[in-house]
Amino acid sequence: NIMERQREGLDPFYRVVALTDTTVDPAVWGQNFPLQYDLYRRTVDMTRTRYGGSEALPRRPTGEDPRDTVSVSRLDEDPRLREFWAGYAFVEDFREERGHAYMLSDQVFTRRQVVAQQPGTCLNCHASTYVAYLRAGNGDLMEGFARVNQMPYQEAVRLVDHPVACIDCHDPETMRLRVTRPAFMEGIRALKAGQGVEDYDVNRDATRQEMRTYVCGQCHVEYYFAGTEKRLTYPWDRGLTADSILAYYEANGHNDWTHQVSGGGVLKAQHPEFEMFNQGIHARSGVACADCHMPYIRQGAMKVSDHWVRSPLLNVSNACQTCHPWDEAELTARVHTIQDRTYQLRNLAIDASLALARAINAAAQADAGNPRLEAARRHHRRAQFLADFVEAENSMGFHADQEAARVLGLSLNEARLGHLALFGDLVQATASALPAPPQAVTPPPRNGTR
Amino acid sequence: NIMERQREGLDPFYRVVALTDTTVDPAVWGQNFPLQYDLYRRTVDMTRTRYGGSEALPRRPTGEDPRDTVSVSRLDEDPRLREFWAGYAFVEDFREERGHAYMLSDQVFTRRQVVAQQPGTCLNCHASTYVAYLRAGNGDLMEGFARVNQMPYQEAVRLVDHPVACIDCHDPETMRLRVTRPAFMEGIRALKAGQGVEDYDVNRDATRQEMRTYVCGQCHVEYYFAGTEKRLTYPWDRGLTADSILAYYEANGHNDWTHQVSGGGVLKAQHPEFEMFNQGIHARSGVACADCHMPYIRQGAMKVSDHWVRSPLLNVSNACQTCHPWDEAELTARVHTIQDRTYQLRNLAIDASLALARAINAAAQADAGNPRLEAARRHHRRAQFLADFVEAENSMGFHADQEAARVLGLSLNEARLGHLALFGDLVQATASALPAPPQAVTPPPRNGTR
Amino acid sequence: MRPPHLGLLLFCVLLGLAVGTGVFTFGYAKGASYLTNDPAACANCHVMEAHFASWVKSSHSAVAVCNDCHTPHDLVGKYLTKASNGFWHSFAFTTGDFPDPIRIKDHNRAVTEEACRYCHADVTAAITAGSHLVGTGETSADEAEGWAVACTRCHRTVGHWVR
Ligand code: HEC
Ligand code: HEC
Ligand code: HEC
Ligand code: HEC
Ligand code: HEC
Ligand code: HEC
Ligand code: HEC
Ligand code: HEC
Ligand code: HEC
Ligand code: HEC
Ligand code: HEC
Ligand code: HEC
Ligand code: HEC
Ligand code: HEC
Ligand SMILES: [Ca+2]
Ligand SMILES: [Ca+2]
Repeated sequence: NIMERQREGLDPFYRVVALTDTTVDPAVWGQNFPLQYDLYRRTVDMTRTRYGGSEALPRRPTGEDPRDTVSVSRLDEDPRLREFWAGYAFVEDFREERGHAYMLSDQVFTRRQVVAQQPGTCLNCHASTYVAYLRAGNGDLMEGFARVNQMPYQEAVRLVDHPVACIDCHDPETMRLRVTRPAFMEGIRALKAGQGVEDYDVNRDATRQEMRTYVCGQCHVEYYFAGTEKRLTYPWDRGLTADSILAYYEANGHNDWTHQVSGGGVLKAQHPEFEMFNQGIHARSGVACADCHMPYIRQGAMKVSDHWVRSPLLNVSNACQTCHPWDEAELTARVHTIQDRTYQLRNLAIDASLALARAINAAAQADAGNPRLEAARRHHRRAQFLADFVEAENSMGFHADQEAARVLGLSLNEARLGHLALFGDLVQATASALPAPPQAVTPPPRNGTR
Repeated sequence: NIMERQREGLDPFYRVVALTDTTVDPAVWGQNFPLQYDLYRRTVDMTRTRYGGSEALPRRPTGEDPRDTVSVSRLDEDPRLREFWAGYAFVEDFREERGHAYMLSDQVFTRRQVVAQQPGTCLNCHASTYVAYLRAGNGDLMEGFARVNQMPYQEAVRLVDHPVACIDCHDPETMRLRVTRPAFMEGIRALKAGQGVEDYDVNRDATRQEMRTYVCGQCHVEYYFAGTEKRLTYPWDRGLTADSILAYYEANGHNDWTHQVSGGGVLKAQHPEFEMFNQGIHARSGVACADCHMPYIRQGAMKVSDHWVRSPLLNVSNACQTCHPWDEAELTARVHTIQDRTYQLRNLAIDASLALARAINAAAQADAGNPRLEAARRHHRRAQFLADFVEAENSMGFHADQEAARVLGLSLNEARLGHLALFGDLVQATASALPAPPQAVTPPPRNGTR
Repeated sequence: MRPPHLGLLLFCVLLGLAVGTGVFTFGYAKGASYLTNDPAACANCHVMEAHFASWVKSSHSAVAVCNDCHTPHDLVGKYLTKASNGFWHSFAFTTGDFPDPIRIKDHNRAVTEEACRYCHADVTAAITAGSHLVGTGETSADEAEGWAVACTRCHRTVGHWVR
């Protein structure tokens, strides 16, 4: 009787094979959990939405890149991005991201690998690395992580075989969610410490509902490689907002590259979904990534989590309608309203950042010793990072609508200040301070899991 | 007592007096509807919230101004506003608005009356003018409206005795809501025409739920006085967003005054609650002003609309918890999060607008014939209006959080462009076009009221 | 200073009054409706009318009455909850001392959460697996925060079309 099984804590899946902490292959897990496995494999499917999803562009496989489809080039879609990232590997190849099934091959074959030597660190988020880390560390996860980070990418990639797999999110015995990525364990620990919570251990202290977000936060985050050990680091000591992260980088002086137009050191923001989402009303209401991106779906007599992780706009009825009693067209229109507003400001902010870079470039050409250049570059670095933070975040503002607009407003303001620093006799030539963020990360309320 | 309550439930109102379409005095209506009347009278109470409500500052009544309390001066709170509105009557006196009970005396005794001659038009939103219009027009409302507009204020004010009263919102026979203000009838008609709805008659075509917003939209709106007839006009032909309204004013060339610092013609935005609210998720979900500002409250055994119109933050449980299952502290925190973000950008936008005005001033002093001045002033006019639109809107962004941030982002961008137009050899000296608004007014969905 | 026994006396008097009024109201306001399964009986109290109306509009009006969701599905628990709610709600109704709008209390929400699981055990078996106590989470943090995978977090409108 099913009620009894439930009360005994048993689940309704029949264990065909034994899973251990070294079973990487998802096909093996799939023998026990065929419903989830079948859904998981569907992440190869590609469909475009207004700002997300992805579209399959056929290509002719070559010896050095055997992929027969790629997704659209964001650089061709918006050629301004070539100037926006001038001097960085991203101008070589940057595409709309697609389903999890592609993560490993897309990383291996991006032209960003050709123009730059990448470290093993990259793998953390593009492969099933849990067992690889364990092995490289002789059973010690943190040790293995440190070792793989320091390998050249080409060597490290030989340690892995699969894109993110069951074992990266699940405990093989209980199937409970768990965090397997050291960088997230350290990042969230630093974040909590900044909020006054000592000694936070995510796998011990998080609620089940939080884990439904944290497993995604292992990868969908802003990061950098710290020091010569290339240690993967999430810059969260001061909080998760774009301006807190910028303040972190201002304090430690990190630069990703030197901007070819402005001539100043700048930062690249990368997929800060977790950070941005945490500023939004859904996070505040205790909603988790999995609620929208892996909603329950009825399969036969059972509801299971939809392991076909994708844009919720491809699945509005399951992803949104249980919580919001509006029809699909209306819910999609609400998302588009938010995204269109964000897109308008994003475009203005990119233009503003470019205009400033060009003005700095001209001023430097005219007089490389111009004392105003330093302040102007400081403002440019900020304007660039703040605009890029929203550009890189993949929901086009939906995850935190007002916050995305605020960050773009800050970016526009920094671009303005950069011009003031550069031109005009009236204004001071030193960079003014970064405005203090209006509030820290929004912690979900106590009764957050309702 | 429970027996009484069950009886009360049967017939809510005892009609004591007969009300006609000329019964202005709310005390008379109050004999029939004592619960609503008692609540209505409470709008004299003053309590401050973080950004709203109001605080009673005692003052010594004088012959020319007999008020014994006023609310706080917004000019003293934020002295930058004196420069922001330099050259306009607002720098004389501008206070935090307070309850409806004060609307007439606050208008009569503001120092803005002393420094400028105001028209009868002002009264439309500060008194019970319905019967006064009917009388002035010999029974023709539109005619009376036109006549009162053209009177000097001091003459017109003798036609009225009360702040907004029952008759301004209610049909005396059926107690149904109705719109009594010609300017709203005309404004909403123009708006609907722009959306393709011909011949819209608000009192015939609006739903009950819409009327719960429209009665407030009679006054809580952006307006100007058109032509020499000083006809009260709501600038909605192109839509309700800040940028649509700005485009309207760019097309008709209207100026409110000449800015003392920039030297250009500029616009004053005034309480665009209705316009901003319509861009927000609550409007989109079919929520009405009255749902939050006049929520149902239990009075004995009855539910009545709380006619003590005030900040919902003074009454979170009735105002919000009917729809949101979070506790009061949490709901207040959510409002503050939104407001703090808006406030940050508002401050930056005001600074930016001021910096531009000063730069234009200096450039004009140096060379009044500078051909760049015109474009710079055009951008300043936009930056000023867009920043003022959010400043003037009284919810500090809550009514439409992302939209408020977007409008401030646009304002910051215009301030930046103004500098570009003014300085630098690299940039063109003509004003670029106003970016197209990302979408028209958000119409509530079909299933809007759930 | 008041001697302590006076306070005790006062307490007893108040308790007596409370029981008295509660019982009176319980009878007069058809408090016995708590003991039947007829949803209309709940709406005997006009403060329950809105909840009744929103239940009528909900997907469950055809399949579940008030008591299916608001009382436990074992006999003892059922009548204990009914008695306790019946008494306290009658008392609150008489004194008028209850929140506006009425908000479900934690223990009563736990009851509804269990009710969902009782009827829908089959379909939710996969997602509730591993929870020893129905409706309770796995970690101590879950206990503090509420329920893991609370049904009404997503299914906000099943019992009542609007809150
Ligand atoms: C309330 C629902 C909701 C939650 C919760 C949510 N998202 Fe999203 N997410 C969306 C929507 C809607 C989009 C926009 C999709 C589109 O434009 O097609 C999106 C877009 C994305 C995208 C880009 C998808 C694409 O198709 O290109 C990623 C990646 C993403 N979210 C990750 C996350 C992560 C990680 C979390 C948690 C930290 C999260 N989301 C939480 C609703 C949600
Ligand atoms: C191990 C790293 C990792 C984890 C864990 C992870 N993701 Fe991803 N995710 C990626 C990468 C890498 C891509 C891009 C793959 C590509 O473009 O080839 C991606 C793509 C996506 C997309 C875009 C799909 C599309 O069609 O554009 C969504 C949505 C998404 N992830 C959501 C999630 C959610 C939700 C979770 C947690 C339940 C999660 N991810 C966990 C690394 C990860
Ligand atoms: C902290 C996790 C993380 C790390 C480290 C990481 N990625 Fe990714 N990567 C992601 C996620 C998440 C996506 C999907 C979202 C997106 O594209 O913005 C992604 C997408 C991609 C894509 C597909 C989209 C595109 O940009 O064309 C490529 C290629 C890629 N990464 C290459 C790399 C390389 C090379 C490195 C190392 C220099 C790297 N990644 C390091 C998380 C990571
Ligand atoms: C994270 C959101 C979420 C939570 C929590 C949740 N559900 Fe659901 N539920 C859904 C979604 C989405 C569907 C629609 C699945 C489909 O139609 O494929 C659904 C469907 C259902 C169905 C209808 C299945 C059918 O098609 O007949 C029932 C019954 C149900 N849920 C009961 C529950 C119960 C009981 C709980 C608590 C144990 C619960 N749900 C918790 C999201 C949720
Ligand atoms: C990117 C993270 C991620 C990956 C990879 C992943 N899962 Fe899950 N899985 C989840 C989340 C999130 C849940 C919901 C867990 C919860 O609510 O506690 C879940 C739930 C489950 C459940 C519980 C029943 C259900 O459907 O909710 C099973 C069984 C399961 N996954 C099997 C698998 C298998 C098999 C694979 C590999 C083919 C896999 N998972 C890969 C994130 C993941
Ligand atoms: C598990 C519940 C849940 C899911 C799933 C969910 N939402 Fe929400 N949503 C909420 C809550 C809670 C709020 C906050 C408002 C409130 O308290 O009612 C909210 C607010 C919103 C808002 C208003 C906030 C804003 O940013 O303007 C929009 C729009 C929205 N959701 C759209 C969506 C869409 C689209 C999806 C699916 C991709 C979705 N939601 C999925 C619970 C959910
Ligand atoms: C969803 C709830 C909600 C709706 C609907 C709503 N408001 Fe508000 N309103 C608020 C909140 C919250 C504030 C901020 C109050 C504060 O800061 O104290 C506010 C502030 C105001 C203020 C300033 C109040 C003060 O105390 O200074 C005015 C005036 C106002 N609203 C008018 C309107 C009008 C007119 C409408 C309809 C067009 C409307 N509101 C619709 C919630 C709402
Ligand atoms: C006849 C014009 C008129 C109408 C109609 C009107 N208002 Fe007002 N309202 C005003 C004026 C004028 C003030 C400012 C009074 C003052 O400061 O002396 C005001 C003040 C307010 C305030 C601020 C109270 C405070 O404490 O700061 C709120 C909130 C408000 N109105 C909401 C509403 C709502 C909601 C409606 C519709 C149900 C409405 N108003 C209808 C003219 C009007
Ligand atoms: C279209 C309606 C409308 C018209 C016309 C109008 N007001 Fe108001 N007035 C309001 C509303 C609504 C408020 C409360 C909101 C606010 O203060 O922003 C208000 C507030 C005020 C206040 C109190 C706050 C302050 O600004 O110090 C004064 C004084 C005032 N108005 C004077 C005037 C004068 C003088 C005129 C004519 C030149 C005028 N009003 C015309 C609607 C109007
Ligand atoms: C600023 C507009 C406004 C003013 C002034 C006003 N009311 Fe109302 N009144 C409303 C709104 C809005 C409702 C809700 C109507 C609905 O839901 O259809 C309402 C409802 C009512 C109702 C119906 C029962 C209820 O409480 O919902 C009565 C009776 C009533 N008002 C009496 C009065 C009396 C008496 C006065 C003068 C003392 C007055 N009103 C002044 C806006 C106003
Ligand atoms: C009549 C119903 C109703 C009332 C009253 C109401 N809301 Fe909402 N609220 C909604 C709806 C509907 C949404 C949109 C999300 C959704 O679809 O669940 C929403 C969304 C929100 C959001 C998320 C959107 C955003 O801008 O971030 C917040 C915050 C919020 N409400 C706060 C409040 C507060 C505070 C009050 C009281 C002053 C209030 N609400 C009154 C129905 C209401
Ligand atoms: C005697 C009048 C009366 C009757 C009959 C009545 N209720 Fe209530 N009910 C109330 C009052 C008063 C409250 C508010 C109590 C409080 O919150 O303190 C309430 C609150 C509630 C609550 C939420 C508060 C809580 O304690 O969690 C629920 C659930 C509820 N009632 C269900 C029912 C059901 C089911 C029935 C029929 C079996 C019913 N009621 C019949 C008067 C009544
Ligand atoms: C299918 C399940 C179901 C049925 C049937 C049901 N309810 Fe409820 N009821 C709920 C849930 C779930 C909540 C909690 C809502 C929340 O958390 O916001 C609730 C809350 C309440 C509340 C408290 C109000 C609140 O919003 O917190 C009252 C009172 C109530 N119900 C009365 C009734 C009455 C009377 C009936 C029968 C006419 C009834 N319920 C039928 C599920 C149900
Ligand atoms: C008395 C038994 C009973 C109780 C208690 C009950 N349900 Fe149901 N529920 C049913 C039946 C019967 C159906 C319709 C038949 C079906 O599809 O299984 C249903 C249908 C559903 C559905 C699908 C229809 C829809 O509304 O989307 C959902 C979801 C659901 N229930 C969730 C819940 C939740 C959540 C609770 C607790 C708050 C609950 N149920 C309490 C018996 C019950
Ligand atoms: Ca994508
Ligand atoms: Ca006020």
